[in-house]
Amino acid sequence: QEVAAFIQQESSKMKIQSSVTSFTDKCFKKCVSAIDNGNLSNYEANCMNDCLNRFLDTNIKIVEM
Amino acid sequence: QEVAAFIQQESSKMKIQSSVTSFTDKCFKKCVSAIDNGNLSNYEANCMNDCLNRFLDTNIKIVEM
Amino acid sequence: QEVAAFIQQESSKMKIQSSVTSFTDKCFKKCVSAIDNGNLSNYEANCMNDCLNRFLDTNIKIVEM
Amino acid sequence: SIATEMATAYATSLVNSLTENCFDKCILQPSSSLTSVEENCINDCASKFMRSWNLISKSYIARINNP
Amino acid sequence: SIATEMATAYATSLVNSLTENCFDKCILQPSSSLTSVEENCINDCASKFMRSWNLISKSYIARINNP
Amino acid sequence: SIATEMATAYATSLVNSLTENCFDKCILQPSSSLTSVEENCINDCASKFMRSWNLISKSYIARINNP
Repeated sequence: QEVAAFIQQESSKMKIQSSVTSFTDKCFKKCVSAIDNGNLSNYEANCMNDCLNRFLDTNIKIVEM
Repeated sequence: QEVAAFIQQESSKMKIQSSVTSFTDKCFKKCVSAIDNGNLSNYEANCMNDCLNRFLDTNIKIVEM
Repeated sequence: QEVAAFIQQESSKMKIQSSVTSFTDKCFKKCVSAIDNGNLSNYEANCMNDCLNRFLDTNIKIVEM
Repeated sequence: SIATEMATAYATSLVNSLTENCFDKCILQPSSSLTSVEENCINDCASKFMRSWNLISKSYIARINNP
Repeated sequence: SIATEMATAYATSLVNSLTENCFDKCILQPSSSLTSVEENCINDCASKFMRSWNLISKSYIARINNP
Repeated sequence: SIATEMATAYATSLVNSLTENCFDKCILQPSSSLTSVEENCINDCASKFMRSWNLISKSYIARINNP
């Protein structure tokens, strides 16, 4: 029982992390053009955040159609 | 026996559906440029059909080489 | 024991082949522009080789960070 | 059941492909909320995509049956 | 057998990659049948791709053995 | 253990995504060795990518908890 709960918890943690990697991959391509230094500019950080949230909005609209 | 046949049938249905999704993905990118309304224009419909069939021709040529 | 060794050996062969296919896919897109004949030009062959090795360098740098 | 699991896996990959394609076509510059232009575009895009899916499905099955 | 299954899975992914790359390079505007230009292009593309595969394979194995 | 295997699979996919993105952004024309410009670019790119990953992770979890 505890083992099953542990596996399920780990597995959903992994699903979230794998989604985060895939969103980062997509929004990094969209929001980061030049690599001038290792920090995120304000523009890039806002773009990443908007990119994630509009992607999730798009997903929700399509599921609810 | 019936269960095995059912699973195999369902499984080949799923393989076809997953191929259809992957072909649609590829040809949609190639044939649809502007989203002006929800219908497929004649041009887009012909392009989708030609895109699928030429993709399958390419696949056959490569397998037969 | 022998069966397990055989499976492991085959499985690592397959992993290498699947990596080779994925590197070829990536570097073919980068190095081959026009299809004028079936041979690799010197430029293309050098580019494929450099592309593979710089990709592996990038991978190593990132893992060691 | 196995059939349900396979159908779920399939539906997930269709929804993912729809979302990717319509996000790429409709959200060129993501802003702080979906604009009405973007919302209409997503609706039209999803409808165009599903019509394309049906067309490809018919053509593909026709070709499998008459190679 | 397991080895056959693995080899089949591997060959399928190679054929898929060949088909994707050569379709993208050779069929810019799909028409109602393959033209002879497109057919020649597919032949040359597949041959270029397989030569690339062999070159990458040799270089990769050389690098694994002498890191 | 299962948790270790899942964590390894996950780390592999993150490293793959980092490598792909930073190779694409930093190595425009591969040459016979990494230049110092390319090396700096890979460092900065990886750092930008990991900061992006952390930002997306926070925003995504916030959104899951307050849909």
